[in-house]
Amino acid sequence: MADTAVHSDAHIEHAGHHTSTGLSNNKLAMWMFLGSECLLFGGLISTYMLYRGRHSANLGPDQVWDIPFTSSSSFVLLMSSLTMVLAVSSANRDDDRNTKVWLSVTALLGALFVAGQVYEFTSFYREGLGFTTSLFSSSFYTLTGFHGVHVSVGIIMLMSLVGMISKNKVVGDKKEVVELFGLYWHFVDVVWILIFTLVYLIPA
Amino acid sequence: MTTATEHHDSHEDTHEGHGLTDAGYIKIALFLAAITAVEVVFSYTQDSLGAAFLPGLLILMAVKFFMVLLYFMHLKFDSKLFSLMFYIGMTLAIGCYLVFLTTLHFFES
Amino acid sequence: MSHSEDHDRTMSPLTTTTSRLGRMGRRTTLTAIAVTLGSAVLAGCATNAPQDTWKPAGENAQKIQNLQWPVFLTAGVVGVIVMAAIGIIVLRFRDKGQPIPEQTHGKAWLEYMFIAIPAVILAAIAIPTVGLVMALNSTDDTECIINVTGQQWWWEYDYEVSADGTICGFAPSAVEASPIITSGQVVIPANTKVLLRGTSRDVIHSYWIPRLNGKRDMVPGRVHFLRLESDTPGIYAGQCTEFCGLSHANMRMETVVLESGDFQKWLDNELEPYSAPAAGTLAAEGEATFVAQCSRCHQVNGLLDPNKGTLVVSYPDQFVYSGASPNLTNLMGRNTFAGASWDLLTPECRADVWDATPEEFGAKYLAGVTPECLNEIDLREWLRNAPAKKPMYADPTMLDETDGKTRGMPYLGLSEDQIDQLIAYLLERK
Amino acid sequence: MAIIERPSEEVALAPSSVPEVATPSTSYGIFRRPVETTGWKSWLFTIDHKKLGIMYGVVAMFFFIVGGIEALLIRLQLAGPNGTVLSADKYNQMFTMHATTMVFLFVMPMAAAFANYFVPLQIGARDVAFPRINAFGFWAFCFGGIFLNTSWFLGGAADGGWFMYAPNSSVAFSPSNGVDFWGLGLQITGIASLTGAINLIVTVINMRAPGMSLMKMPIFTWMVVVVQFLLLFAMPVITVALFMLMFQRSFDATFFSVEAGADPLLWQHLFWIFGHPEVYIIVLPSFGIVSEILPVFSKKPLFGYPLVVFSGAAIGFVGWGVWAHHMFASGLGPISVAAFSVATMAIAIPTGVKIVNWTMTMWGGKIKFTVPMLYAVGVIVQFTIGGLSGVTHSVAPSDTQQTDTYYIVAHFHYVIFGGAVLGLFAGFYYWWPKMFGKMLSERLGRWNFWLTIIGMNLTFGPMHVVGLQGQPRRMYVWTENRAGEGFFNIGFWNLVASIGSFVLALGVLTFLINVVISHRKGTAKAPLDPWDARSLEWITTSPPKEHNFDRIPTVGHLDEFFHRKYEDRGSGDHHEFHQVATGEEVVANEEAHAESHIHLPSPSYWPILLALSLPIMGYGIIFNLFLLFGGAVLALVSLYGWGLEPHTAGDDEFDPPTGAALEVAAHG
Ligand code: HEA
Ligand code: HEA
Ligand code: HEC
Ligand code: CUA
Ligand SMILES: [Cu+2]
Repeated sequence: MADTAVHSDAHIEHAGHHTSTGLSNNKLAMWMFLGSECLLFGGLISTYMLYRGRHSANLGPDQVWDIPFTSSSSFVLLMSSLTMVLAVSSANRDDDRNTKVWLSVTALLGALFVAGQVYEFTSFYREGLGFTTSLFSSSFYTLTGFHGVHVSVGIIMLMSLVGMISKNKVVGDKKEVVELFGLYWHFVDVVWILIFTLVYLIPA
Repeated sequence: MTTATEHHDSHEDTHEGHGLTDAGYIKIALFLAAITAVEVVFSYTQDSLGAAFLPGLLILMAVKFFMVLLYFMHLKFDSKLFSLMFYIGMTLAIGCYLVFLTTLHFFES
Repeated sequence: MSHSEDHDRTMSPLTTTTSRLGRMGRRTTLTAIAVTLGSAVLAGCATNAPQDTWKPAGENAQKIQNLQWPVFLTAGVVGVIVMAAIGIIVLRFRDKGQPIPEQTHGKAWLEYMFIAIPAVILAAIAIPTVGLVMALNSTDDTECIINVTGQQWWWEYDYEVSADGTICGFAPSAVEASPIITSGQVVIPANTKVLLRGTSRDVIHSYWIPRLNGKRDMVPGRVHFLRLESDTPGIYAGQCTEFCGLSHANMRMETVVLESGDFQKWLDNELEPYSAPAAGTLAAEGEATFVAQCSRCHQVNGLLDPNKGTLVVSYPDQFVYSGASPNLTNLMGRNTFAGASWDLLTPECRADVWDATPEEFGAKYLAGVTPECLNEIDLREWLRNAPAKKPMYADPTMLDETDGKTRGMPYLGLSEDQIDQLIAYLLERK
Repeated sequence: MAIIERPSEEVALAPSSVPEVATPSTSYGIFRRPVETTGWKSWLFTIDHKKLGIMYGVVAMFFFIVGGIEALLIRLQLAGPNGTVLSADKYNQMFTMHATTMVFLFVMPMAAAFANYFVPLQIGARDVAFPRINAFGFWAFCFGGIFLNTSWFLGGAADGGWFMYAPNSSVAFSPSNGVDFWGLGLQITGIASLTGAINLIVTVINMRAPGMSLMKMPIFTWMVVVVQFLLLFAMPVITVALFMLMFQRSFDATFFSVEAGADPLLWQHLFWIFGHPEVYIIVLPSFGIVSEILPVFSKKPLFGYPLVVFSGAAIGFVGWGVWAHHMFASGLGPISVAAFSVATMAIAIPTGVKIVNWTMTMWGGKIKFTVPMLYAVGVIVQFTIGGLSGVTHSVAPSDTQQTDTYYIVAHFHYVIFGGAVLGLFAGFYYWWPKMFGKMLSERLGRWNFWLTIIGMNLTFGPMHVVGLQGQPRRMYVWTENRAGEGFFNIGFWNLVASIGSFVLALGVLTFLINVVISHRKGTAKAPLDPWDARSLEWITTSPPKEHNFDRIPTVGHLDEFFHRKYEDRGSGDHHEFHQVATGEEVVANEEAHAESHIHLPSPSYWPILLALSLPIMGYGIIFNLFLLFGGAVLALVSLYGWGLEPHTAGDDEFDPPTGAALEVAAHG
């Protein structure tokens, strides 16, 4: 993902660590990216909030939500955060095998979540709630769709990482790469925590 | 960028020695799951909760949010600079969008 | 202003700071006075453009004016001070071989002072600003409500009849009051606090009569209010100021202020029943053409279909994307058309009305467009090919996105004869 | 580029001499990793922040001329009543694209050019933190800009004005593809801004030379950091808005469909939450440049450096709470209007700090009015005019008389042209010798300056009058009916503005001529330290070597370079500065202690390929979803290529392997 810093001595592997603050460039960059993402999701969530009540009579949030279903898929995503953190922890112990296992489990749970979302979308669609049906539907699909794309990108990245670890092709510090992916993954989870409460649980 | 003279090995103090044990992570995950369950219960008992419903849900949400942020994402143990980067974004987002919704009379209904 | 430049140069660069500041102070006071006088003079003779924002003719505009001139003055003085300081620096601190100055990094007290001074000035501006924002927004004393609706690229006015059967407090003398719908020019009684209740049928427009009040956007899906009030009869020009597409430049409006007597006359005239043109005249042929060509979009109240004898009701929503076209019942009662962008009066007649004194104005305006005064050139061009005169989205081959509906009036392919007839017919609409 | 530089006398004396050229071998099957250091490939695949800086500059300059010609057409149209140079349709496209081009394709990238080139030099780094992302950012901007402008030839450019208010931006009201191009183009350049922001902030936080604490950082670097933070947090907001616009137009979403109950103010809020920080994004880099130049030519440190830093940060911060001053007439309701009105006034305070501290920097100085200094002083004067008219807007009731008139146009051209653009020109003249080792002519420079100043005041000054006389903006024609007579008549002042714009164009032309002449005169070499400068970027050759510094300087002072040259021989309150070394000597001393092992990351194909995939996907969304798919595949391939590529080409990727060269010890 990220380049290593230009460095003034020849130990390429350690590049990026000799910094003014002693912090890793990559991690700093990731945190900034996540800070920036706050404003992206904030915008989408507020748009949804503004528009959630603007729909045709029988196709509003209260009519279409299936709280038990969404709760379970939220639970799945929450647990994927646990497996992710276990992957990071394994990577820190240089335990490649467990790292790969936990990363794969994380990707799997993520995929389960996305599958749940796809199911949810199709069932909403069958009930007549298309993307263009109402302001509520446009902003709902856009918000959750953006989140879903973030999860999907995360899944692809996790699987690629598993592959790269197997082939020993990770560029840079392996522990750190796993940690960075973890940060991204947890952030996506955190966003879902907000969405789950603000969008699903609080009635319009 | 530093020269060799200022060279210090920083991976140690950024990666290891902080954070939780795996068991700790599992406990947190269980806690999070429990809160989620409480939230769902909340949503079904809305009427009996009355005025406590909304603030209750929001507080639970915030607790979950910060648990993941502080423990899973290590923000609690990591450099303050990382926190700064994230919290600036978070604060701006909350501040601006709340004002934005207020000017559109979102909270008046 | 003549500077004492030579004097400056001869001064030693080591003069103490205090004396420099003292001299600067004196000079800026003088300049400030000069600027004050200057702007007063300029404001005095800036009577020119009809949309001059510094020539209030109504209560709200006056309140704004009372707030803005001191602000401009303050800004001017600050500007002059900055420039004077730069001027002094340019003259005094050139490299003339003096030693390298002390590498001072600043003086704390000076820095704080330069924060405090602007803060105080701005606070002094902020307080009356907040007060006026609130004051301008109060609507409790409204005496008359007129609905205004923007659409590409003209304004429609709809005078509601209030519960007691009056319009703006005026009861029509002859007939029963029914809603009056006009376009382009809004006629209001003098000394009356009129509230425009506005919205839009398509994109955002902005209603602005500079001499009466600031502007207010008229937003589709929202209703916004704007106060208009004036005690001086006359025509007050305005312009749509929110970019609204192709002919935004040609979307104008005018507010006509009439004494109460004149307003009553105007009202009565608006509500007069339809009078069909005398049979056999050119205008009567025009009526038939109008029914055939125009009445699907344009309403003329009381018009009967000459063949069927039924009342003709327009249905512009089938042809125009915004769903409306101007009501032409009393077209010649106003004196501009097509978004108030062209005159219905010849230049001489126009000048006569526009430049009339407040006392004479009412009568001249109520005379409407007489045959001698009709500006036939522009009206003909309009009827011949409206989109060529005023850019509109009316090419029938390019209307996929709007279900074949035009935005604005399309080209109708009228013959010159038909145009003659229509003009004769329209001339009687007042 | 994995070559070791041998800093010898020859290299130091002839900075343009090219280091050893390595021939690449094959590393991607038939393709080879591009390790050339000369020729077109060395530019196309470079990840060197200096080359990228220059490329940013060249492309931005090109777009300045494009945007300028659009402005001239606007002024031609408005020179007289009922202009016929442009149709209404073309006129609307013209001002939309003029603003878009100037803001997003000229000022922002030009600031990025300076930031890229000088931030690493000013903090004593050898490159930015993420050189490949840097290259990607440049190409994304470049392709995004080209993409945006191809709309002219593909059915017409965007015509909704640069803030593209909904619902006028919907398909029904703007049926050409222009708005689609606009939205996607800005999305692409937005990615460039976002990656650039992260890159530069990390660079500054993490790659400062030893001893350079934050409060010893050159002020330009500081202002760049503030701007990058603004970008970091403002870009996602416009991203959300642009996505909604794209979904609205391409996939029939309802965000702005009033029939469905949409609130058109949603777009306005999102646009201006981004848009107001954006105007400070535009101006702060120039504030930084001016803050560098004034001390140099006044021979005094910046007055109140900490306060200037904090005020910059404060502007950045307060700038987030004032956006609705662009919506005073939108119908927000009195409480919001009053609150935003007061917040807007507050921003004049930190901005005032800058003006005052600049003035105080010069006060008591030993001032040389070189061309960069003239421009810097020009900024103070011209920006103040614009800032003060800004304060008159902030008074919300008055603003309802001013908004959407030429008085606003006057305001923002004074702050943008008078603040940002003049500042950029100051930067050109100041840093030209550093970047190219050649001076720009001072004589032509003075012509350039005075023509520009006279031109800009002639162009934008009359707009105050025209606006207060009630002429709205964005009108393709004005009529004599509304022009009035006498001194303030709109007709006369419109003509003056139009004439002024051509004087301005002449001024810009003079600059281009100056550049050409300077580069034709092949031999005239700039002195190493032509201005007696103060900051770190001057402690190296001009232009700097590929690795910037032979030895990373250790910093003890703000204005490190100055303190290496001058010594205070006074005692107590009495100061007496004496030159103890020339710039040449300082640089020679650094070279004498050159470091031996210097690794730089190698060029790469992937950044440009990834950037190329973006406009392809853009065309795909507009014209053909297969193309979208093709672009996505290219993006994916590039991402994998990127992810698997080591930062530095292995020694074996050179032919012959350069391993041996690594061992060559530095001279001396
Ligand atoms: C470089 C870009 C830039 C900058 C720096 C500014 C700076 C400011 N702007 Fe401007 N602005 C724009 C670019 C910029 N603006 C643009 C592009 C638009 C129009 C967008 C569009 O509609 O297309 C706009 C529009 C705009 C509006 C909306 C107008 C409207 O459409 O109705 C307002 C309203 O408040 C405003 C206010 C201000 C203020 C108060 C400042 C302040 O920051 C200025 C502060 C500076 C000073 C005040 C001068 C120096 C200070 C002193 C010498 C100290 C003493 C001063 C006092 C005591 C007053 N601006
Ligand atoms: C960075 C921002 C920036 C810059 C630098 C400029 C620069 C200029 N601008 Fe612009 N402008 C905006 C940002 C900017 N503008 C914005 C945001 C708007 C609002 C748009 C909207 O409403 O949506 C606007 C709108 C705007 C309008 C109002 C249009 C309208 O409302 O109808 C006008 C009118 O005069 C104008 C004029 C100019 C001129 C004459 C210049 C000059 O300074 C240009 C000088 C440059 C040159 C002249 C190029 C030099 C060319 C050569 C050297 C080549 C020589 C070739 C020939 C002579 C043919 N601008
Ligand atoms: C398809 C609809 C349509 C038809 C048919 C049509 N018009 Fe119009 N007309 C409009 C619209 C829309 C406008 C407002 C255009 C504007 O000002 O931007 C308008 C404006 C006018 C105006 C100016 C009105 C005012 O108050 O400013 C006149 C006069 C006029 N039309 C006359 C006619 C005549 C006469 C005919 C028939 C020969 C005709 N129109 C046919 C749609 C139509
Ligand atoms: Cu209506 Cu502009
Ligand atoms: Cu602003």
